[in-house]
Amino acid sequence: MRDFFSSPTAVVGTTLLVIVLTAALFGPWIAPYDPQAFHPIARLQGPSAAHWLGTDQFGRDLLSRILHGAPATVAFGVFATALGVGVGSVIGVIAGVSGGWVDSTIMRILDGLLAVPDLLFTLLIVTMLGGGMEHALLAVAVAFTPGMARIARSAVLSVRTRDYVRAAIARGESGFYIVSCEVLPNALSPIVVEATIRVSFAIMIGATLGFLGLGAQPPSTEWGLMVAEARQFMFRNPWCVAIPGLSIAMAALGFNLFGDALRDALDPRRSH
Amino acid sequence: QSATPKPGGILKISHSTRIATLNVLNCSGPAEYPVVDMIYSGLTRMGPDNKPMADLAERWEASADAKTFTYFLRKGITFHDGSPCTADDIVATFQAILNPDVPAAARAVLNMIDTIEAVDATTVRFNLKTPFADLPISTAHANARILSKAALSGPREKLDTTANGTGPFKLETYDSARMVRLVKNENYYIKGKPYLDGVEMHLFPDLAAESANFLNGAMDVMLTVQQADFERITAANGITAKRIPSGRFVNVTMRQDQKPFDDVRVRKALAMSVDRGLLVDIVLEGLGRPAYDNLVSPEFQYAIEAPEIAYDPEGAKKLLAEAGYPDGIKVTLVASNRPAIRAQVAVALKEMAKPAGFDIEVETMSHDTYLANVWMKGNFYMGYWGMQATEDATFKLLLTSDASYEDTAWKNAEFDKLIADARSTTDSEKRRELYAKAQELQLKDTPYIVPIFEDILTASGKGAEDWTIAPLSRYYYVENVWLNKA
Amino acid sequence: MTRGYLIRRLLAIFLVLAIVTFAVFAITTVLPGNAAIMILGEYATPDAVAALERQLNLDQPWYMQYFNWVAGILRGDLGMSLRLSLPVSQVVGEAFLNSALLGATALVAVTVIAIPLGALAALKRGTAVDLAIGLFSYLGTALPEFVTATLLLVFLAAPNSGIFPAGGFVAPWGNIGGFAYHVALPAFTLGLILLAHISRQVRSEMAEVLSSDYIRAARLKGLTERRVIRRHALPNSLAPAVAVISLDIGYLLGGIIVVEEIFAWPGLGRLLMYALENRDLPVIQAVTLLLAGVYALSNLISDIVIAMLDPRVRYA
Amino acid sequence: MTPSLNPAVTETTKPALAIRNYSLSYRTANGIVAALKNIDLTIGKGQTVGLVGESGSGKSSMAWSIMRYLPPNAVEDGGAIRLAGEEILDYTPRQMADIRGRRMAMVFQDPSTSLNPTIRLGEQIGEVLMRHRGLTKVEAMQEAEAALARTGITRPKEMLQRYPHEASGGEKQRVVIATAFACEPELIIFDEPTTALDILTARQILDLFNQLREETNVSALYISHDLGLVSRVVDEVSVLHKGGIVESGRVDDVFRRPKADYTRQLIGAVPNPDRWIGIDAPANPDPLISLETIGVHYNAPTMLQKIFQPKEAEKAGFWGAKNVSMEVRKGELLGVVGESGSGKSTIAKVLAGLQDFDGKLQFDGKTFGSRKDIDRAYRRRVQLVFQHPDASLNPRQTIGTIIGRPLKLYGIVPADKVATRVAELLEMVRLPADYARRHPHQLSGGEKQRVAIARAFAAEPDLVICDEVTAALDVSVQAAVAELLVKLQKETGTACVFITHDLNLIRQLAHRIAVMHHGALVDFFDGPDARADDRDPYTKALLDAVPVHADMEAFDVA
Ligand SMILES: Nc1ncnc2c1ncn2[C@@H]1O[C@H](COP(=O)(O)OP(=O)(O)OP(=O)(O)O)[C@@H](O)[C@H]1O
Ligand SMILES: Nc1ncnc2c1ncn2[C@@H]1O[C@H](COP(=O)(O)OP(=O)(O)OP(=O)(O)O)[C@@H](O)[C@H]1O
Ligand SMILES: [Mg+2]
Ligand SMILES: [Mg+2]
Ligand code: NI
Repeated sequence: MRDFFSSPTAVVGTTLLVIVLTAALFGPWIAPYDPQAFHPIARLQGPSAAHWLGTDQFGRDLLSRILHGAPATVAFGVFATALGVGVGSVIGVIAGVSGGWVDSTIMRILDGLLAVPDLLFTLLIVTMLGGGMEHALLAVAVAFTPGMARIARSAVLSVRTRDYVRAAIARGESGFYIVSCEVLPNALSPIVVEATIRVSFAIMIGATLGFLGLGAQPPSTEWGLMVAEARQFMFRNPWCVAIPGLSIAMAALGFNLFGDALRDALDPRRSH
Repeated sequence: QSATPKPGGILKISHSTRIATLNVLNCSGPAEYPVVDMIYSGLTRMGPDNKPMADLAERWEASADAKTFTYFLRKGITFHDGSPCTADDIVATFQAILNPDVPAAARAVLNMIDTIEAVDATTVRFNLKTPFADLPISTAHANARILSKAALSGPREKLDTTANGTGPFKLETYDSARMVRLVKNENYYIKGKPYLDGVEMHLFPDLAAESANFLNGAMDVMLTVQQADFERITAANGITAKRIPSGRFVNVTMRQDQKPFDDVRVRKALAMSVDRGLLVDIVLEGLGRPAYDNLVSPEFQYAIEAPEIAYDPEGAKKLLAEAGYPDGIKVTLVASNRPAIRAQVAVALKEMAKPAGFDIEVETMSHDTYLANVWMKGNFYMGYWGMQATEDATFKLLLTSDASYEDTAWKNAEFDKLIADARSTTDSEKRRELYAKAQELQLKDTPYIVPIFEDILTASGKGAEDWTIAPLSRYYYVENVWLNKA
Repeated sequence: MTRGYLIRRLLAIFLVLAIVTFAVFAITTVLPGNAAIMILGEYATPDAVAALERQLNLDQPWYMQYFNWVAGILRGDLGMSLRLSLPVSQVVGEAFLNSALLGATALVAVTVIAIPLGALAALKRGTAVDLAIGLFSYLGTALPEFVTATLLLVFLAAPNSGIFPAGGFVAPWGNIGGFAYHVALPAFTLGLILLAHISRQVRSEMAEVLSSDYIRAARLKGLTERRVIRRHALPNSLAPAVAVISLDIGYLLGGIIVVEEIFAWPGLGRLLMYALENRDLPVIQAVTLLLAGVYALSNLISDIVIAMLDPRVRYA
Repeated sequence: MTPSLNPAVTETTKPALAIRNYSLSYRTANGIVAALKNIDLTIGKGQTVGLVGESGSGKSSMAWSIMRYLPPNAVEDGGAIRLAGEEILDYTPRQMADIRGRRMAMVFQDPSTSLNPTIRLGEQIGEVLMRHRGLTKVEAMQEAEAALARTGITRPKEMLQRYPHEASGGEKQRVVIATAFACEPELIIFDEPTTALDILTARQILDLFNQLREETNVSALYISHDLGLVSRVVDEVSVLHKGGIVESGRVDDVFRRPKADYTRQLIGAVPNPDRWIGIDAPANPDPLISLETIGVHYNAPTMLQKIFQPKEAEKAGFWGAKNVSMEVRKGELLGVVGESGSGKSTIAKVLAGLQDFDGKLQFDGKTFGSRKDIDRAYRRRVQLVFQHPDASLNPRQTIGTIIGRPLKLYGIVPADKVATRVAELLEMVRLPADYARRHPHQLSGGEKQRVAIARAFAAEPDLVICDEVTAALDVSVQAAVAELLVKLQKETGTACVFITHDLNLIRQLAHRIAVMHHGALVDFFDGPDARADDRDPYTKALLDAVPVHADMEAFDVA
């Protein structure tokens, strides 16, 4: 762990992540105002003592909205990824462990799904389901599944031929033991690293959907939607675009940096 | 106005929604109307003063019982392809509009027509089933422009991408993804007009990009200015920004055959929970007027002044309690996400009505889902309507029992009768009385909450003179526009 | 890389496309609403909707629609756009060309910039240069396109500081300057994320190559640093970069949706959004087909390029 | 052969390389680590000096210092390195680039990583010539062809067009050597040039080196940890231990009359085929397990392929082992030798039930016709130890868990006794009991291998298969592991199949030896009969390749 924090990437990434996650977990409690409350006299203001990050067109407090939006935005990324990674990993592990025709059938299907670009895939699913946060979440998860399954499978495959797994097979261990005690713990790190980085993608896709009007819907405080709503006012009060925009960037950056640092830290070539 | 118009030049108009079709019979896009307005002429046309004016018909006569109308066409009008435009084309056009197999948006305002006949090459007679004094306004409907008989008998899809009209401009290129270019019709029936050599309609789906291009002079006219941008654009050098008061409104639909809006007290309570002045300020940036639930705005000839409804959450709360909801009401208000104003009003309403005990959950959804699932079906949602040409059109649109979009289930036989009577009356004073009564009936029952009237905002840049829009929108008079560039 | 392999890959692509279109068709038909409703909007009357549905053949069951569509495809006819009343091939064809121009510009520019940038960072590992490039890349990957695009619009294209036009499209034929002027901002927006992605990939790959035995051997042969980098290190770091680029094309295909919307670029992305909103099924189908096809093909091409770059890679 | 290479022309006034009082250390996270201390080393013109020492003693660091190619964290603490009298410590990087490849060259351990995989071999030789001798591309290619021809490659022209992966290990090393000799340098450094090659190829490379050295009269520094090998090629030798030279002198002197204790220790670790360290042959030669016409077909054609593409199916795949029959007796140690890829591990995998096979396996009266038949009981009684200790221990489990697993799995001891038994087993392999709490990465290679052995013996098996268990280890550690195995065999009476390519080692241990070549069993004989006349020619070649200096054979440390 000390090693981990010796890289600036890890320090910056972790710091950003802590900030973002704190906001996501406690945001609604530390917000100074009701995020939906109007302050008609203080519309479209820049930062001030009363409103630290300024206000939007209804005079709603931006800081409070950002803090309330954090769970929506970040949790969206985390849950969508968790779902996609979870299902994808299960599929990938099944494919990797069973091999043979099961593997090749699953892989062919995944190849097919992978042929559709992520955002396009998400977009199609979202429109099919009719927009909205939950549907966007599901769509991102589904879009992530084939890629994750691939990664999980290759992680499993690379572990599966390791000597310690072969030793377990030679000992006559049960399949369950081999998968759960020998293969999975060692295949986990690439999956975790990829998952961390994908959270940042998910956050960005979620925000993009919000922006396109297919994700979160007013009066939600999701950050992408906040950018979309505030764009009309960007010349009058650039803050109301910049703040949610930078918040997205911060969250994405945090997960990105953290994932990269994690990858470096878990890289066997570095740990020797 | 000050200088005399100079001919020549290409006018560049920016807009933000696609021109998906040129089919004048059923086009509905905000940017489609100016194009059809330039390409096609109607029998009559709505003027900037909201009165019918002559277009292809020089003049018209109504019978005393308002059941027969005769229109007299100008002489020697030709279509863009050079063929003459005669009474036969007029008859063919209106027959197409009335044909149930043809998707035509103007049918709703013309369905009182019984038969149309060409008396001679330049005279057309309309025989109505019921008396209808406002026929010249209905024939001015933006979707009732005159097509050639040949075009109507050809494959209908061709109307989507080609156009052969009698208007001041001819279609040159049609690229729905980018730009539509029109060129001057040298044979327009008004000599010397149009002044412009051509008009280009440029599509900018992103509003910020649109305003940027307008402000830096790449575009001459910005078809629609957003409220948020109006101040900035007005302030810019050389820009003429126009604010045209209009009867365009946002409304809250409340179904009256279902709880809780079956009780007029609940509707009234909600009406009292809307701070209309504030709504104008924060949603329209002050560019509109508060409305007090009357569907008819002051622009209309027979509009009555609706009594002001003060923002009174306390009173509303009491009223709710009386209606049997002492602990308030929880309801879900659905809004389509397009245009944004619906959701904005809904969100504002949620906050404003909170103190009165309305716990409103706003559900915003994409427009397609809204159209398919909620519109005309839901019990509490946001509507948004452009100004209609007449009181009759407005009421027939939403409120009479046989209205096209009767979505509140508010049925009132007395109201229906008043509207029917007004239709067949040609006497102006009498009609005023009838419409006043109708409006009072409506206000008493509050079938809709109409909180604001929205102004139409447009702007023209340096050198683009005499650009204007009618309050009804859909009418633009581009033949009068000219470029005053050095 | 044998012929058999290529044929198998191409067949696989066709299969995938068939599955994709069927899925999209099935998906779109369970959607509420249809093109007729969308065309006529709120101001339409039910009888007008019904009339339009009949005209557009939307009153047929969905499998018949799909069947007709497939039959059309096999005859080389993509059908008519429901919303635009134009042949799909025309609408999609033009949009595709425009998107391809934008995408290719972004991709070429990015590749040309990202590869040297990544190589530079690897060579200067641990220095300020590396740090600067790293920061830039991270920021690039963390800013969603709509944020980047908005910022660019405010700062580089706002009327006051109008260095660049705020969107719009000029075809390059005969007006290459105008094209470059208009393509700059959208291409930059699109490219930013890819730039970061590719340069990071090149950097890590290059760093690995630079620490390899054969680079050490090359240096110990006394070769000039130039030759070591250009002939020995770079080509070996490129194969993975190519793989990333081909994956990024998938990303690009998604990215154009937002970028085209904001910068008024009349391409496939915008067309798709429009078609989705309007339930213009034939157009949705064609666009998806095209995007998936391009993506699959780009993967195939990248595999071929990788095989050319790295003689060890052989596909059979 | 160009005239300048004539030995008569070279002068012998100044030594080719002189290192004086040179020290080097590395900055690491744990502070400064000294890698070389006060080194003095002289290589005369035309002389070859050997540098020996265990892993980590600083041999490679020495090479890098001479080539002036040090990692950024290296710190030089003074001294002098002179190439033909010139102080190269003061050279600028530019000057160094100029003399590298021209005046001094280097050959690395692993030819497969020191050649650029994406460049044709011809270009990789030619570029040096173009750089240092200013030849044109065409000339360089001709010269490269000549250089390759000198290294004994049969079709040099064709080889120039190949990529590294299209050449065998031996061929690649020849290319590297040809490159090193291309510009007729004054000094060549060989850093363990044969370690990565199999035994026969290594022998050829060694011969090549001797031949070229004689032809060119180049000076050379030959680095190796293999004393036997060094004694074959060098004139003088320096012994490096923990960064310092503990002894140097003529190779005969150093090896016959070692002065330093460390040298003595090193020599003792060299396997000597005449010094038997194994256990006595078991009294009753009952077979424990027998293989009957075992065949392994890798990437065998599928059923579909056989039906639809019978022609291609015939060629598909690769026979890792074919028609192998032999038996292992109770309690014996059976050696299996053969060059790399000869099928040794394949047989090990078959025995361990990891590989599908044709033929039959008989064990304790039971017959197994396929891998799927193999039962738990068999698996308990036959245990496998892998070559790479790093890979065979799950990095996420503790040593205690790893060794305890077979105990639990087979129920060897009651659950509450597992910990005690683990401690006993650790003690058996001479490891402290508290290692049970450690993770594999906290152990050295040799220690890890002991853990792997302890795990195998934990199952109380009848047969342990050791697949090159010493190959990845240092010389001195190798000997210790081999001895440990013998000790365990003595204590438990377990039979052992010991796979190796080190013939010297196997002749010290094995009762019987099986020789494999290209998947077939070519020879099978009793240990002492290794030198018998009726041996297979392949066996003879293997024995001849073993790098043992004639003088060393007579030498005995005991
Ligand atoms: N770049 C470095 N940074 C820190 N320590 C190093 C570095 N390179 C080598 N060392 C340390 O210096 C010592 C000598 O290493 P060197 O590689 O010279 O040994 P060697 O004799 O060549 O070993 P081997 O036989 O394993 O190749 C070792 O302890 C090694 O860990
Ligand atoms: N899983 C596999 N698939 C295909 N070929 C294989 C496989 N495993 C081994 N081979 C091939 O079978 C042959 C015999 O391999 P094996 O591992 O038994 O050799 P070995 O004698 O153990 O060699 P080494 O000394 O290098 O370990 C080799 O040519 C190898 O390339
Ligand atoms: Mg070394
Ligand atoms: Mg082996
Ligand atoms: Ni051989």
